[in-house]
Parts: sequence; structure tokens; C-alpha cells
Amino acid sequence: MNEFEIATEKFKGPIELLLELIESRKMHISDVSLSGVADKFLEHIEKLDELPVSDTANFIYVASILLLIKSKSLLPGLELEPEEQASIDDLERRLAIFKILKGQSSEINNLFGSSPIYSREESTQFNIVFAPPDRLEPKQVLDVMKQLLESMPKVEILEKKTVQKVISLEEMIDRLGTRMQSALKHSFKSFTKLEKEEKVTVIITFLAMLELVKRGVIEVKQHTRFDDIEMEVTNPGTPAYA
Amino acid sequence: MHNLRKILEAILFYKSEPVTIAWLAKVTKREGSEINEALIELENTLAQSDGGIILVRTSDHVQLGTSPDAASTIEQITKDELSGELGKAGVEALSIILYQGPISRTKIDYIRGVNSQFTVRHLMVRGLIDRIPNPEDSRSYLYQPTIKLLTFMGLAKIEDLPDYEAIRTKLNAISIDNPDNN
Amino acid sequence: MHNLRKILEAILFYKSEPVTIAWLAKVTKREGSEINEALIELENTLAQSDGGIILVRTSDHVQLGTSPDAASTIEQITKDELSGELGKAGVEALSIILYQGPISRTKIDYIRGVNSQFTVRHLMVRGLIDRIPNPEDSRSYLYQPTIKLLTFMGLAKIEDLPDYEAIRTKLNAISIDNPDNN
Repeated sequence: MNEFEIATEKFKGPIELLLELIESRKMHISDVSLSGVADKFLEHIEKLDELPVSDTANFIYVASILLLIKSKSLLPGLELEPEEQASIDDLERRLAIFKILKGQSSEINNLFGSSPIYSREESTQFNIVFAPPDRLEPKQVLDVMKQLLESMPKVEILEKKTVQKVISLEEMIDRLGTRMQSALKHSFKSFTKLEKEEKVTVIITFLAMLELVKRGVIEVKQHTRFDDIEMEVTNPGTPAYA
Repeated sequence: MHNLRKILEAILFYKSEPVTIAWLAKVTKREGSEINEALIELENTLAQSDGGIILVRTSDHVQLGTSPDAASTIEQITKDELSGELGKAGVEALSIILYQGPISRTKIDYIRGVNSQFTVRHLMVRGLIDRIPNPEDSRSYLYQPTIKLLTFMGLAKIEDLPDYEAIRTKLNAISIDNPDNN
Repeated sequence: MHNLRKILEAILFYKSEPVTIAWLAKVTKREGSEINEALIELENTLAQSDGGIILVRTSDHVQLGTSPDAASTIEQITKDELSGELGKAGVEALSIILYQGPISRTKIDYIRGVNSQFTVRHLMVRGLIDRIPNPEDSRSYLYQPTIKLLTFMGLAKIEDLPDYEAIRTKLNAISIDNPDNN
């Protein structure tokens, strides 16, 4: 993906991507379908190397909600905070809105330019009278020009601001796996603390953990609902996952 | 009253660009409400005579244009060209602005899940949308379709969009319990 | 037949100059006699609706025009257009043209972030700018300040504008990466 493509938004946004994943499975928007496509969604993010910073945040945000949904389905003991539930509802609502509007897009595209209403042709004959405003000072023109230059959007097109990908998913799975081998028990909180508490890291850590749970490499325990989540290697003899 | 309808038609013919109701009120020295009434009258007269000229309206602008029925003929004699494709992002943003406008960029971003700064700016530069101050937040704007956009789509008014009311009702039903997403 | 009346009205509305019956026959692929009949029909419809638009005929040319009843209002509008302030849009477009002219409208639009079609036209009508053919695109124009404007502003030459070189360099650096491709 080159810079120009980023600038012109040729990639799919997180909502669109998510909707497509759900629809490709012929499912409705629900916790179940969202949980089901979480892995695919995260896989897709992994492939996006260079995104504008602002959009990365959007992807990560959606990813974090998917993780919530998925963890809820994997860890039945996990009770969601009201805000967490609200953000899940919100995501479902965004998907529903996007689905409706996206559905209209093709109609709009078809209408555009198909049988336009024309304004009157611009006359080539100008009856020109020199009619200046009361005053126009060079200084005024300069100020306006400076302001215009100032308000030009700071071109993200040219700056190759990409996410500093805090840590890649694969790396994290590796590291988690290795760590599980050396220390039998590891709490999620302490683990993420070790890895610098950046939001992205926490999410990706969590994701990686769930991935490992899925693959049966580790087992996750949460004693009470506000407790740390404990991770344990199910089979200490298993070589580090690579 | 009839006379005002006549004067307005002449002015709109003469100006041949979108003008505001407020401007029409000023140049005719009438009230905005009178202008609105006379414009409805004009709209009806034009519809009745089923001629080649129609009235195109947005919430605040009005203009005369050719009937979409004549589009293929005019296309042969015009040098104007519809500039360029809209692109995927452009269509998406337009769809949101058409069915949900006037709408803030924050909300467009929220629905699309991506930053729409460049897309929105590009649509503005092409004159397909314009912006008005956001009554709820003086630092931001609300974006809405222009007459130019409607005319490109062959629509005399926004309500002529396919399924306009149905879609708006559906969308309102979804966002109704969602106060904090603007 | 009715349909031809409609098409002719649209064509005449669109064209801002008188056209011949023969030309109308050619673009509608009809006989001159049919055109004549439809024009009579159009004339009647316009008279019936008693609106602001009338059909004006000379021996072999035909054109739409505004009703004499609106003449004084339109005259006033024309006068108003030529006096008064330029408005924010006008000053912005003019500043860009002063510093960067000859410049295409696309680039003016791009720098301002909004469409300047009507603003630029207004500046031309007031004699503040004029246009030359765009050497890179025969369908478009480049806009530049008029000598009269420079004199009015007390500038002997364009380079006397404050920070002329510095601003120009900055403006030159702004390139429009195929904005229609979005």
C-alpha cells in the first residue's frame, strides 16, 4: 500500500471490514457473529502495515471491543462492566447504520451523472465594468493569504506517519509461549506491566492469550470477576510455540 | 403574490446559480416566509406545465435547472463535463451526508470508522457538499448536500432520493438511544 | 409533440444566447416545421403560466428571456452585484489569484478547500480578474489579476505585493495530486 492509497482511503475501514466479514458468513450482526469473525478481523489488521495514525486507533478500538466479546464467549465467568457492554452495543449500532448507508451507495453511484439537471450555460459574454470594493489593501490580501496557507490541512499524505506497531501479534504469541514455559503461572496484569502499558500492547497481549487458549497451549483462569486473569501452561513439556 | 412568483422565476433565470432564500428576500424586499410560499407556487406551476425547466431546492438554496428528461439532449450540446468519478470513499461519505445531513465530520468518521478529513474536503472542493456552523458546537461544522450534488444526481430535492424517508426512519430508530455519538 | 416542447424549453434555457430554428432542428433531429410548431406551443404555455420567463423571437433566432415585469428588480440586482464588499470568499479567491496567478480554478478551489466557481465568476464580472486559456487544458482557463486591480491597490507591478516571492514559493509547492481520483 503506497502513501497515495492511504491518502485516498483505498483501504477498508474497520466498520466496513467487520461488516463484510459478518456478511461473508451470511450472519446477522450479533455478539455471536462478532465473536466468530474476531480472529479474521485481527488477521486483517496484521496485514495492514502502514495506516495513518488516526485510523490505526480506530482499528485498535474496534479490535479491543471484539476481544471483549470474544473473551466473554471464552470465559463465561467474565462479567462485563456497564461501559464495556455499552461499547459492544455501540459497535453493533455502528455496523447497523453503516450497513444501511452502504446499501444506498450503489444507488447513489448509479444516479450520479446518469440524467443530470443542467444549470444555464455560463455566458461567454461578460459585460465587464471595473467595480472594485471600497478598499483592498495589499496588507489585507497578505493576511488572508497567510491564513489560507495556515489552514491547509497538514498533509498526512506526505508524512509517512505510520503506527509504531508496538508489538506484532506473532511476536507476542511467541513471547507469551516462551514465558509460559519459564514461569508456570503468570498473571495478565503483571504480564502487561512488563511489556509497557500501552493500550495496544494490552489488547494484543490479550488477543495473543486468547489465541493460545484456543490452540490449547495455555489455560486461563479468573478466580473472581475483578481478579487478575491467570495464565497457565497446560502442558509444561510442550516446546515454545513458534 | 402571483407577481412575486413571476419576479422570482425571472431572478432565478437571470442568476443561473444557486441563491439563498435570504438573498431573494433581500433583493425583492419581502419576508423569507413570503419567498418560501412563492417558491412553492413556482414549483407547482412548473410541475403543472410539465416543461423543460424545474426548480431545484435544498434547505437553504434554490435554483432553476433543466428537466432530467432533457439530459441526453443537453449532454450533446454542452461543453461542461461531469468531473471525475466519486471513488468508494466519496460515495460512502456522500451517502451518509445525503441521508443523515446536516451532519458533523465527527459523526461521519464515527459511522465510517475512518478519518474522513480528506474525503470531506475533496467533496467540498468539488462543490458537492457545503458546510454550515454547528449550532451545538461553534468550533465545528455540519455538512450538507449542495444544489450541485442534487443536480448531478438528477434530483429536484433531497426527498426524491430513493427510499429517503424509509432510510431516515430506520436510521433514526437505530441512533435514538445513542445520545453521545455526535 | 409535447415532448419536443419540453426538450426545446430545456435547450433554450440552457443556451445563454440566441439560436436558430435550423440549429434546434439539428440537435433534436427534427424537421424545421416541427420545431416551429413546438415553439408556438411553448410560447402559449409560457403565456398561460404567466411566469417570469418569456420566449423572445427575431426573424430566425429564438431565445428565452426574463419578463419585462421583472426588469427593474433585475436591473437593481445587477447594480448591487457591482457594488459592495467582496465577501470572505471573494477576498480569499482574489488573494490566491494575486499571489499565484495565472492559476487554474481547480487549484484555487484546492487551496481554499471549497468550490469557487461562482466566486471567480463574480470577480470577473467586476473586472478584478480576467482569464486566459489554459495551455495545459484547452477546456479550462487560468485566472489572473487585471491591471486595473493592481493600479487600484497601488501596486506598480505584481511583485510589489508584500512577501510576494516567499508566498509564491509556498503556493508553488502545493501540488494537486489528482484530486478527482479519490
